[in-house]
Amino acid sequence: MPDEMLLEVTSVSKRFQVRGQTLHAVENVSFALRSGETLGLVGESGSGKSTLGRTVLRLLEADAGRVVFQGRDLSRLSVSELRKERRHMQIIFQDPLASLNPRMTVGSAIEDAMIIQGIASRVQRKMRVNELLERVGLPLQAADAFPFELSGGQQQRVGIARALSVRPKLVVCDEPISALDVSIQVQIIELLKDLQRELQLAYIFISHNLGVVQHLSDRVMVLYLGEVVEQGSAQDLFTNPQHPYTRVLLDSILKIPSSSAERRPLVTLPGEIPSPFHPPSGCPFHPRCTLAYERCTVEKPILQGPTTTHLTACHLAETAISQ
Amino acid sequence: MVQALLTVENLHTEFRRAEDVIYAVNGVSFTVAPGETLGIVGESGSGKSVSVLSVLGLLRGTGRVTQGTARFGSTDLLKLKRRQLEDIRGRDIGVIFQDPMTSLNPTMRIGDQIMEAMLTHHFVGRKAAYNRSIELLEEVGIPDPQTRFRNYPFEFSGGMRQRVMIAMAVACEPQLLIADEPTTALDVTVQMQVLSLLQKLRETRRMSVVIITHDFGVATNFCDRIMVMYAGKVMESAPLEEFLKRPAHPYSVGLKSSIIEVGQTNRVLLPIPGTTQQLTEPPRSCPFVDRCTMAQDACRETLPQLRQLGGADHWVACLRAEEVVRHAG
Amino acid sequence: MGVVRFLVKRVVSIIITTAAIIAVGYSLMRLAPGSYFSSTTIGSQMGQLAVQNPRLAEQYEHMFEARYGLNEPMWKQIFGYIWHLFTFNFGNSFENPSAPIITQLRSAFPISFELAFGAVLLAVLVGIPLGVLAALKRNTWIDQMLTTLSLMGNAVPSFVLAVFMVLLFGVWWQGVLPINGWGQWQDAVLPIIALGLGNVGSITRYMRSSLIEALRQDHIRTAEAKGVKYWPIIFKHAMRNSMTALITVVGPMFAFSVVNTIFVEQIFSIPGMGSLMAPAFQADDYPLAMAEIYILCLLVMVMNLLVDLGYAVFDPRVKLE
Amino acid sequence: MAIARIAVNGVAPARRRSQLAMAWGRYKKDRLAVVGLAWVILFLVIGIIGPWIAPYNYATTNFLTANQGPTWQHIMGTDNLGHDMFSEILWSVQNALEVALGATLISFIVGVALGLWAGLKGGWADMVVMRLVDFMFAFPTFFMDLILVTKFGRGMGPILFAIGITGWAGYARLIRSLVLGMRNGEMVEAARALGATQPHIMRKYLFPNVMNNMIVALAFGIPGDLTVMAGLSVVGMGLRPPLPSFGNMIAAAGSNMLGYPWLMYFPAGIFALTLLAFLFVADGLQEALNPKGGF
Repeated sequence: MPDEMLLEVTSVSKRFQVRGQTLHAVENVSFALRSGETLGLVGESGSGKSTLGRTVLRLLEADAGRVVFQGRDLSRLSVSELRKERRHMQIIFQDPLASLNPRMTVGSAIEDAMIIQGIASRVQRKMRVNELLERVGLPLQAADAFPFELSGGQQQRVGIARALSVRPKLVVCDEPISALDVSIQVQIIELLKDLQRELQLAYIFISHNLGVVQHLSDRVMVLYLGEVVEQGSAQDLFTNPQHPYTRVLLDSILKIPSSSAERRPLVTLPGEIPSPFHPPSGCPFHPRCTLAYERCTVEKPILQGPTTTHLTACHLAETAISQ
Repeated sequence: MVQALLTVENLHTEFRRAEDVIYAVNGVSFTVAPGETLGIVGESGSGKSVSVLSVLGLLRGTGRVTQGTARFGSTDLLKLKRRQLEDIRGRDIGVIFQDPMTSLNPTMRIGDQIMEAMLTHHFVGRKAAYNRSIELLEEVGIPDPQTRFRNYPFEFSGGMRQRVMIAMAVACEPQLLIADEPTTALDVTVQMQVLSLLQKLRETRRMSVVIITHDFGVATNFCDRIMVMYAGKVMESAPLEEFLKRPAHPYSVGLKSSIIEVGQTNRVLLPIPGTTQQLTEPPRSCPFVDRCTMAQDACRETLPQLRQLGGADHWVACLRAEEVVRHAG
Repeated sequence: MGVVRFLVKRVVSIIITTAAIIAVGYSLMRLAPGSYFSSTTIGSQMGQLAVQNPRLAEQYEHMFEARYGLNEPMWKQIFGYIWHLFTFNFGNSFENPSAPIITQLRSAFPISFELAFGAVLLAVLVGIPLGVLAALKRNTWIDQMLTTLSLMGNAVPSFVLAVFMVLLFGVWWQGVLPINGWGQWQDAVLPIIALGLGNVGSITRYMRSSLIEALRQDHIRTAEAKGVKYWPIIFKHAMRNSMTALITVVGPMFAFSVVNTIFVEQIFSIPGMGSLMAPAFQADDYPLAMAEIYILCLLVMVMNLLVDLGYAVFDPRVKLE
Repeated sequence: MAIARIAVNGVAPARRRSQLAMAWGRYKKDRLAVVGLAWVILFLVIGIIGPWIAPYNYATTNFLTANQGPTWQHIMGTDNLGHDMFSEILWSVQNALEVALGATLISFIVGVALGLWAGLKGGWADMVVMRLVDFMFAFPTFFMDLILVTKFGRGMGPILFAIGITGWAGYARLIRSLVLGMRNGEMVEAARALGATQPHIMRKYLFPNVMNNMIVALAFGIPGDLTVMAGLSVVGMGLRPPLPSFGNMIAAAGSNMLGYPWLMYFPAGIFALTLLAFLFVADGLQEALNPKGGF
């Protein structure tokens, strides 16, 4: 079983020191991922989901925990070994324009990825650039354009083409659609889905858009202040949310009603996310939780569940279900 | 029919650039009735913000209104002198912007910024303005308003800043509140808080609200009327119920079905092909034609005008609207 | 508490920086080739003496070295020297051994300070309105003219301007304004203009661009949406924000002006620090030269400190660190 | 202002010019910058060939022709030692050019190296460099130039070295802040995610993006260094006569002004125009290379 896993993340933590204060960005997160699977990471700003994505790729060094990718512990790799390993794990960014070099044409940006990894000859690279452009739905002339000359959706397609050029097995998608228009979002989602099927890619899909996460993911993790509050299969988690925070998130979604009578009341949910510099004691969510009681303020709940696949970090998990 | 509060007719706005002209708004018309909430929905570049900012004289850079009228009560806002318009802005029409991070003056105490709105219009005296600012802060849900009055924007969270913006916008009891993407920069839980605050204020003050958003979820749960824009033109405009039941423009239908909601498992996605365009010449045919699955030759030859659909107050700019309604229904 | 800590930290850093400057300067002066006897007038007299009466010359030299502490080990000299300067005990100059340096500086320093301060003041008073005008009239001929003129003001060094002024008021408009000396207020007019014109250019350009930038900010649109009138928007919202940025250029500008007083004083024959400095350097009179450099550096650093304090007052976001 | 980007039927707008050509197109629009550039080129050419076309040697004194106004023989007149001013100016251009290029280049190289190092390495390297930069900014570096020149002599080499070695802090600070801004940005992160080596990131990602700013900084630095060089002369610590320099001529002219104003017109005028030309070029480059996009 474990040898089938593409990626195994065990108890990873990441902290930042900012002006003498410690920011707990990611605390004790574990998960595993197979080829062709998608893990959705959900959370509001400051929940540590982007940091987690980058820590998994060792773009940030973890402070604790282990990341095993294709059976190799990434933290044990030397700089040059890691560099080679990178062709198997890629990342797509939220702001494609910021992630592209403004002084490189689209073609050379994609080609540079292959140059860096020493893949293919000059001629082959050029051919592959064209192949990739076509595959992600860009016209061939786009190769000579500079990123700023493209629309946001097209820029994101370039980002995808570049990540794919090295034929990765794992792609971290860090909010790849949140900067895009709705009609373009769907195009990109479809593209990502097709590519996953074709290439057996594993995705870590980071987003605050729950609908999209449910649509794309096999399994989902909900993060709050750097900690996993709930994780499970997309189906379980969204139809039977256990953690009060997951419910709050789901309650905050404004669906399009089918008639004006079905509009949902705009209820106010208490509080805002506390500063990650001073996380609350006990359960991080307790100051905003309507169900919190004394135990929540002192004791940090551990991630557990009735089944091994659906875990919740809440003292009241069972009570919450019945309510 | 009640006298409309704001009537915009045939509005045209363009941006001059070094080498060309961007036609951002191309003949937009809409009305806002007293107490009504209008949701203007569209993607980036649809001209939804630009058309409203044009009316208020708040265009930046080279933006310029070339045509149209915007009657607010009995005055045409577009014909007013700068001073006259300044008297209306903030007093009769309040505005909230998207990014609460940058939309507040970073070097001014938030209390002073709220007071300024009232003092500028001599709405109340200085002492009264102070008391009212405290009340307003309390009303928009900022705890400990006396202390917070003296804080600077950087000492607030995003959601709190947006509350301050709202307090500022309603300080002079405007008849009309314009909210330009008021929740886009916020987290979902905070978005909910801000929307419910807006709803509360709208009800207690009976003001009209125009909310500009790209989010159908926000618009349909908050507004009485939905107006869909594309490429600087109104594609469709209908009361909420009508819009939900019988969307009549292929773009509206496409946009609505582009939204992936929780619970819709295994849904087949039908993306609208292509991308939004930036018009460098005025549109002569339907601007959506290249992305439309229902396009015909006629759509390429004429520029569809807004026309009334059926007996309802339902307006649409599509030659094949009837078919769209039938198809979707 | 923040202010006090900030002040303590900055004063300590000023002390360290000045000590370093003195140490570097002193060791360079002492270690580098060339003796302090080689080019001073004392040096030439010593040379004569050495021929006439070598013993006396040697004695004299020892006496001289003892007097200035030159026979001590180097590190001791440096530390002693740093201490002397910190206590404003500059000793006497080589060239003019009977006059303590401190008395010379005491009369020269206020003059240079007035000039430099006047130049910065002029720049602020003239540059800000011009910059605002250019920003508000941007892309018109007024803006074009102002930016070109300010670039020119920036380009031409103070000493070239000063020389032109001497020509102008010394030859063509003789008697309109005095072109040398110091005593009455008119004497300060031309030097301050020569010193300040470049600063005017800098401030005009800086003010223009920062005001344009400030007017582009989102919060300006918020103020407009509140109905705030045109001028209050410029003065209360935009200017305040661009002024904070302006403060950061005034500090370096003061330093720049202090250096330029040296040139301008030369040309207008004003008995300030500059007119003491040139001969001091030419004659290798390092006690005087170092004392001057020390005082001027100190002045610049103290002004920078004041500027930073002002910055914090204007911009609440700046935490003093 | 929510306005979408051009994307009619794909990409590739009609204008397919290189970025350099576009920059030149913008530069050309600034007439003063073009005039400035012409003057700078003339300055460069004279700096190279000046000594050959000079009618007299700079050191040739001729008391019979001292203090003459402009004549056909001496088109810019002569000074009190009978030096031909025209020749002096031609030689001065060469000296000025040596300083402008040499000293500025020293500062530039030192500054860029230290700035890059600080920005890329971070940590203690950054600390050390920034403390040094603070030190250099804390007091007027002109005084350090004075000390250095006093001790190492008033020749070309020491002056060039003194000005060069004290002027690096500005470049270092600029490049450090640029690099720092990018180092933590997504562009570099993307390159790192691809497995790019540090040198590769520097060469293909960082360097091309700081080039423009550095060119502009360099262009602004040259007139600054020329001014410092002349300033040394005004205090009497400039290039040791008889080596001619603008500063020496201007300083000398000050004392002879009333009788022989031409001694001032030409050197001061040409010097001022040269500085202006460099600044116009720098200003034009700034606009052309870093256009403020958008509306």
